[in-house]
Amino acid sequence: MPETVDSLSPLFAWLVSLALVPVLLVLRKRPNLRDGASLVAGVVKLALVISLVPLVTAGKVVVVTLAEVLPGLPIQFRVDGLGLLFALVASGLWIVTTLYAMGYMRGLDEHSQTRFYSFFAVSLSATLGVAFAGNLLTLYLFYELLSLSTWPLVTHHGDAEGRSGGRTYLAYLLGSSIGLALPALIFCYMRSGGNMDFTTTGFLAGKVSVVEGTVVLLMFTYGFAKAGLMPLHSWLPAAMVAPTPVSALLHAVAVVKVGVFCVIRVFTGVFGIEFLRGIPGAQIVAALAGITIVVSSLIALSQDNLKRRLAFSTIGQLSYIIMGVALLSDNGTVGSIMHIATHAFGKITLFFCAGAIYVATGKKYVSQMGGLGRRMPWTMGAFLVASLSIIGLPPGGGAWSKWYLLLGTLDAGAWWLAAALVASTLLNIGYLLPVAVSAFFGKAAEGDDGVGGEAPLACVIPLCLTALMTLVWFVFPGLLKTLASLMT
Amino acid sequence: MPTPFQILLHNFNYVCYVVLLMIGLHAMITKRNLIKKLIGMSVFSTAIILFYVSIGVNNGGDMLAGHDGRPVGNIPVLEHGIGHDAITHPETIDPRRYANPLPHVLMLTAIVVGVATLGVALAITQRVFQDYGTLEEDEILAQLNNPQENDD
Amino acid sequence: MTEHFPVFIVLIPFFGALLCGLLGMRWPRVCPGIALAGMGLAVVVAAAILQRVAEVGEWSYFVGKWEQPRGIGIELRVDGINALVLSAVAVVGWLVAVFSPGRLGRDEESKPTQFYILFLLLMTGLFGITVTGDAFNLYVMIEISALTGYALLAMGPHSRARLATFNYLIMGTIGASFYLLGVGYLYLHTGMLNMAGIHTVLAANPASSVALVAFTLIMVGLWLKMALFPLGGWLPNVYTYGPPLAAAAAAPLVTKVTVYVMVRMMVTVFGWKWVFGGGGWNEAVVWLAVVAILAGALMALAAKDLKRMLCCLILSEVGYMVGGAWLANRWGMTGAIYHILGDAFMTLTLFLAAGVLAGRAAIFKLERFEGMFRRQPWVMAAFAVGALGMIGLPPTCGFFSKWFLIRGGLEAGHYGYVGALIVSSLINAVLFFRIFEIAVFGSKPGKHGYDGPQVVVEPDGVKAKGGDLLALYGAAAMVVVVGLGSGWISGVIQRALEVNGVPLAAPAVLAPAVDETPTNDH
Amino acid sequence: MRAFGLIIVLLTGGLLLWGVRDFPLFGAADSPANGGVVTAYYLQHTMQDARVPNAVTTVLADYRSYDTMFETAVIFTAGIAIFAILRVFDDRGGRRLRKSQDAPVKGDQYRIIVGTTSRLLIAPIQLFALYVLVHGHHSPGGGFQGGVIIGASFLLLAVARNLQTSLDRFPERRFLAMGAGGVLIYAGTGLLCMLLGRNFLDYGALQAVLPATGPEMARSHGIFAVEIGVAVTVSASMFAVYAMLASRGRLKDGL
Repeated sequence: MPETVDSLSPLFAWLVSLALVPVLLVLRKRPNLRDGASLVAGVVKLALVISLVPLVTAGKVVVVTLAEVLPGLPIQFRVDGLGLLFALVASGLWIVTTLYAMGYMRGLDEHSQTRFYSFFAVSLSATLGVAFAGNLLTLYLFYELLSLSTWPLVTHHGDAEGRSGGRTYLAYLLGSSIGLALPALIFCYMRSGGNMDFTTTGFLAGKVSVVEGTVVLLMFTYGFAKAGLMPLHSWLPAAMVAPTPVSALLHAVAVVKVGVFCVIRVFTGVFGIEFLRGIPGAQIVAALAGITIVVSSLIALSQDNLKRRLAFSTIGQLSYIIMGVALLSDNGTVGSIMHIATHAFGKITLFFCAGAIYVATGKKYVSQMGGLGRRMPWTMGAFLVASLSIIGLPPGGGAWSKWYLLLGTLDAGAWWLAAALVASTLLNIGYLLPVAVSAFFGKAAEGDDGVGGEAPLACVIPLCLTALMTLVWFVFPGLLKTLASLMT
Repeated sequence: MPTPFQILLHNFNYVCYVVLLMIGLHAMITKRNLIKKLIGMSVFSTAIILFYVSIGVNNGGDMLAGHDGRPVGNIPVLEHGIGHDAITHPETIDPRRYANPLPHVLMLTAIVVGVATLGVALAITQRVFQDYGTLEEDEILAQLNNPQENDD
Repeated sequence: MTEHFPVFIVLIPFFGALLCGLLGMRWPRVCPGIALAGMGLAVVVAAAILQRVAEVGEWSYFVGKWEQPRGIGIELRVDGINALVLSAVAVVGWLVAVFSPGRLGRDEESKPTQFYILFLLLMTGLFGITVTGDAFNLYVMIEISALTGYALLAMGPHSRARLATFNYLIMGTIGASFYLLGVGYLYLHTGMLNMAGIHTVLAANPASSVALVAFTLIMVGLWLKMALFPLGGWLPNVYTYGPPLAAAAAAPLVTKVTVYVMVRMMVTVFGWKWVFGGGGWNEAVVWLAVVAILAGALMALAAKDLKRMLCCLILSEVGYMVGGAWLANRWGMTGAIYHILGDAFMTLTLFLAAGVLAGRAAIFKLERFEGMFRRQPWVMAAFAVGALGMIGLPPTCGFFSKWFLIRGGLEAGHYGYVGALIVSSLINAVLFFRIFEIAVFGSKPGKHGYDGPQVVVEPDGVKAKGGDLLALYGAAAMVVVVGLGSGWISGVIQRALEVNGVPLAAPAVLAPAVDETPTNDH
Repeated sequence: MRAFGLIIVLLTGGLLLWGVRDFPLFGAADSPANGGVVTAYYLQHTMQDARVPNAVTTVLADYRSYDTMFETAVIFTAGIAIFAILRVFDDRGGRRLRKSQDAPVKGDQYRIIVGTTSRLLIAPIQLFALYVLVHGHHSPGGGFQGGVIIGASFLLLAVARNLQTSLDRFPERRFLAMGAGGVLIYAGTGLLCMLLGRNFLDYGALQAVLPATGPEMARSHGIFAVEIGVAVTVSASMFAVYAMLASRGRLKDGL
């Protein structure tokens, strides 16, 4: 058992964005000050999370208890490699997204921005809560909090389309979490005899029969529907009605990654890799993930609306991560954890570009985007770089994670999963590169009046930054690799 | 073992109480007039009082008369003659010679509660009559369903 | 002075009511003061009792010092279970007392003094029910709380309130009389009225049809008074058309305390072995509870106005508690008792919010929530906390009661009950998010960038004043506090249940009904 | 609806009759209720403990006095409840009769007979009521019965003459105060015992207050004080209920 260190910094990191909400409410009359406050909070949060890196990389686990609720089951934070990596990604991208949101919201003169930013901050603290969660109860608590705090963001526009999207969003997420995850959670509490802390070997290992293990594993995988495993995936395209900053951070980074993060926690922390080798559960999940990868990539190919195409691409990429863990091989686990980071940066750039195009030219559909590259060189350049990373070609950071995933499938001897991986990579090329290529070399689509140059600077800088980061991950994968390998 | 019929014959009080209870319950459930429901409620309460009191009846077992010749099973008030020695050594009093006082105390409460409930029910019935002009539940419901007087 | 606390807690509201009776006619303004001070003192005393019982485990107080032989006088017995219920009732009472001055003027026509006398007598009855250890005295206290309930609910301005209260009176009297009959049968069979006394005699010779009929009568009577689904037809009309203040006082307490009485009967009077020793017919009761849960949830879905929806949710919650209690294992019973506390505060929060929003109107259509987050943000925030409790989201007590109940259900292997709990939570989610959507975005879907309806001047639900907000936020805070304190609370309950011989899991084969574990008469 | 009611009634009736099968025989002296320890103690110790030969009064006001206190509270609640439901304060409707004059009522010709007999009867009735109240220790009687008879005497006056005449003698403010006052006497006695160091409603403690009385006689006097409280409340509430119901809450031109 890694020795634990007691320090309050995870608590402060979690509190920063919560404390931001009253500040935002006070400053609602002065937008500049309000947005400045968000940026400052983002920087402080990232700094606090980075301060944990030296501790965790030295193999220690940082623990802080919020509330002693049930005997042996407190609401407690235990920061380990996986949690820290996800926290770094989330808080890092929060700063970038806040910057981007300022540009986007002002560009479109959106309404009730204070409500938007405050719920944004609350959902970030919920995401951090899940990342740092020390036991299954705390994880479930912040998972539910995240569903609630993101609902107003999804229905931000308040029009009929926004509200129906919100309804589907809640129906899937609350329905699956209360319907599947809660009974499974209580079953674990019953079997585990009261202590549900995540241990490296899993607190349920050996305490549950083969059939029960498989059923509970499947209930958790589908209970945490944010992981977007088919058939519980259609809330994600429905949530695309939200403004782009929401789609960018939440549906490329925070919300979906929380779902996958919880699944990884269930695999590693609740059951433990060794125990799962004994039961067929992992193979079933891996198969489901494989199917999801291929099917979602095919659907993405046919989507004309850029955001919906990216949404289905996200569903596919998430299933990479699930499959990586379900392979139960070290390389697979490392690959999937690294993929969390690389995919986050890649996909958030693509969403930023989609938003920038919409702000600059009002175009939503790929067919209209011919010849945009000449008018929006930076945006489309970043789109190209990010696409490389998502596809997994060398200059992009995604290459490493896909490489380890591929190694993982070969280690586990699941050759048909390797085939699925390769096939979906080809499909990725199919639905991402044409967009960039037609933007630079294709002719302008008819009816395109050629109006509108680059998006506002506040939009372009963040997307270039994140595109740059995808290249950085390719050159210096060291940090990701160490954090990921802590878990094996 | 006495046959069930003999038991019923001997425990005739309890059979009466069940019959009375059922008459009251039937009236309360099926009668549509509010006052008839209340009459049913009174019969219901009276039946319970009959049951409790018949628990406390004590015919002194086989003793027809006490060892001093006086009748058994009478009202639970100690006669004057035995005042002093009842104080010094209470065990001389033979409880079988008196009725059981406890059910009577309990039924004093039940009667009071019955009166109180009946009073409140009659008050409510009077207000209902003032508002709807009728005591038949069907007519009241009819008035409610076509609301010429709204309730907001 | 502290050793008189068990009777002292009942006397505080009692003397308060009598003082209001004497002084109220001439100085009506003194009554709110008496009520507030009285209930505040009651909360302090209840907390002291809870604190001592948590250590000592059980506290008997003999009124009039008639201890030997047992059963002569009336014994007040406080153990882990009713100490908690006592504290919950006291806090809810205090919050309603805080809520009442501002709200009183319009609703109770022009008789504030009578309202306070009846309210304090209602609290006396509820404290009496919770504290008493004598079966017949329990009947008297049930009648006091019932009578005051009828009067409070019939006092309202709406004519339909009186018809609904009349039906409530009839059903309530049938219920109370069945309970009285049951106690009579028990007295006939055991010769005792004291609960512990009955228990010892019943444990000695359990197999008799008189005890079985007594149990059936008591259970049917209590189910009728707690409005378990098929018998609960009276509840929705009474609390919808009744005056909001009376509904806020009665709704969170009366049904919950009756559930406590059922638990007391099952655990202390008849004893766990007697109740669950026989065949599997406790399964049937849990299926009855499942029907109650689902029916309540569906009726709430169909309800068009707020208060009727909340009443149907009460029917559903009663199903939670009855189902939990009859799962025949300690986790289910812990969940049921914990839910009594949690649900009292959740229902109070929702009814207080409904009282403020609806004002005098009995019918508050859901469309009138239009833009309510903008008009009354503070009230809606408290309403949201209550709603999250009902849905059962983690920090609130609703989650933890479902936590214990589902665990009880899983251990008893009663998947129907677990399924019903989950389905009703989902339906609650739909119910309340439907309201949130209307409250934030307005009932008619606007165009893109629509920001909810403009601020509409309050029709007649008066803007929340100081007293209302304090009560509302007290209730909402208690919903979370009971949630976070669930560890300590469930500990107290488990110890109390252990002493009363409630096994952890349902014993597959029951030992023959020999005189079981030493009963707790010291 | 009728068939449904019939089914329920037959079902419950069958259950209860099936229960009668195991009842102890009617009037059996050795049944758990009659032959039990509790009953024997009551009958044997009523004189020793409280010097009251009437066992029912001792059980009512001493052994289970907590029960009876709340029973009195039930009557007080009934009075307040009916007041709250029915009482109407606005003076529209209902003319106020001249002060205690004989109103020209239909069937006036019988007035003389009814008026004089009622005037003759009321005083003895009230005197008898006090006897019943006081003699509760030695013969069936006590607070409830005495209180009801006093209430009935005022009802007789109201029926014989008109509500206004009895309201003049027993006005609203007084019977509301007496309703609460009676229960306060009862609970106050109990509180006094508590203040004197013994448990609530343990009249033995009253010996410290009463001159030259042992604990048993103190108990007897305690019982008597409690009975007075009950009589006060019962009479006030019974009359209040009648006055409210008869005049539809206006307390003016009643029955």
